Amino acid sequence: MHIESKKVAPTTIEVSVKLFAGAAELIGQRELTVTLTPDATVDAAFTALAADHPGIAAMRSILRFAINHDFAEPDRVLHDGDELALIPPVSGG
Amino acid sequence: MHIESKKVAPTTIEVSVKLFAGAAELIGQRELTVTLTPDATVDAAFTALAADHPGIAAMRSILRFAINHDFAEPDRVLHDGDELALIPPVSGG
Amino acid sequence: MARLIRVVDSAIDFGEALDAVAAPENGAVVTFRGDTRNHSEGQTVQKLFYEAYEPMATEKINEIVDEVQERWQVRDFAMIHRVGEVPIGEASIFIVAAASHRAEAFAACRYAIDTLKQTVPIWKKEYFEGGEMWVGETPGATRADPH
Amino acid sequence: MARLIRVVDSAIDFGEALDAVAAPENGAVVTFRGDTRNHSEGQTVQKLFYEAYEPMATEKINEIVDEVQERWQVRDFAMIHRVGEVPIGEASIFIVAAASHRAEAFAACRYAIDTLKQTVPIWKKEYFEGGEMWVGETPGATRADPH
Repeated sequence: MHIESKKVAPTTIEVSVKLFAGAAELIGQRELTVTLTPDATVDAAFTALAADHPGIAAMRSILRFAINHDFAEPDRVLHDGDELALIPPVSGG
Repeated sequence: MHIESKKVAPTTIEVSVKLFAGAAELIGQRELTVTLTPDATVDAAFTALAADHPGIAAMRSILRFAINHDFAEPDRVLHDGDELALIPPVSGG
Repeated sequence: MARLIRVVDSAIDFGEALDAVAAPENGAVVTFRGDTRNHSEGQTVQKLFYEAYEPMATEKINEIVDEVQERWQVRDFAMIHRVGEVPIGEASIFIVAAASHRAEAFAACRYAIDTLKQTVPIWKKEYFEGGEMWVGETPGATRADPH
Repeated sequence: MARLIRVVDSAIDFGEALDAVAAPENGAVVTFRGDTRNHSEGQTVQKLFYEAYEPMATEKINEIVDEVQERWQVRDFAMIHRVGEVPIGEASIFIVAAASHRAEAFAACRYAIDTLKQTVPIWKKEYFEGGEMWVGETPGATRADPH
């Protein structure tokens, strides 16, 4: 699917963003979609999200990220259809 | 009671001996009484026991002792009416 | 080699977890149960609420169990995490490690709960008198570990 | 501050021990269960038989719990040891340590079982194919810890 996307040279990709705990409460949604330029990083996705929902910017320092259920560094490149999760400090147990 | 015993200058004391696990099987009893001279030690009691039941002598190196439910060194002096227990290596749990 | 992993939204079935690890090879069974307690950091807690990111939470728990069974000789393992509201005195998590020997079972159980608290996307909200908070999210606040 | 200590001659009542430690102050409950397993030192075990020196055994267990509660903040504690015959897969011992936090509960539970195996006058006999032996009594034999 990624290969196919590259072939048609898309001008944007869509990434699904999952929100939890305080981040979900802050934004008022648990899931939304962001449209990004191809090869956008996790960081770029967060910046796009914060442009629409400025309140989330203050949480940046405590957030981790996951792409398709695996933790991912902020410089990881996203692909069309990826599921990006914002992971506030976990506190299970 | 000990003071009274001293007053009448008894020539012997009686100590109850409790036996467990392999020691009980070896001697074929779980409880018996040994008659000792006053101020006999735990060691002396064991020697007296081994005189009647020679098989127990081989266990000496692995035995601990308790007097009235507290662990006691072999040089502890016994008193009339004491309960002396031979404690093979414990293996509870 | 049994493994039971569940994220449930009602009371944890301890018997299910214990039955899952039963095997005549096991001599040592260590369990950890985390309950909602009525106090935290000097405040009176009224209840807890847990939220999980599924299926990532289950996937991360499976990774922990993979690691546990690689590091220690733990034959059977179960972990059940409850989400949603968990009243005082009820369990939010139950972990069972069963092995031949107790050293392995203790180490595995302890490692599993410690690691879960670092890597598994589950969140806890405390409801206390006069407020509520997602544990660990308050900027600058350092919360003690709840269990 | 509840404390339940029992030496019993039939199946251990786990619920009794768990109920005894229940308190809304406790966030962490760690248990250790020692079961009869079907192997020991490469031999096939058929059953175990336990014998206790009562009341010294109960007194020594109480001393362990005194020490546990002095060293760690463990609010509630239970220990039940079964004596007599214990078939494969059944429990000979069940220990429950309940505290506010898990570090204390784990440490207390581990210390209790380790110390019991050193100081409490209880003995275990293994019945295996072709023989039987009191664990630890065979001169020169070094037996591995059964759990």
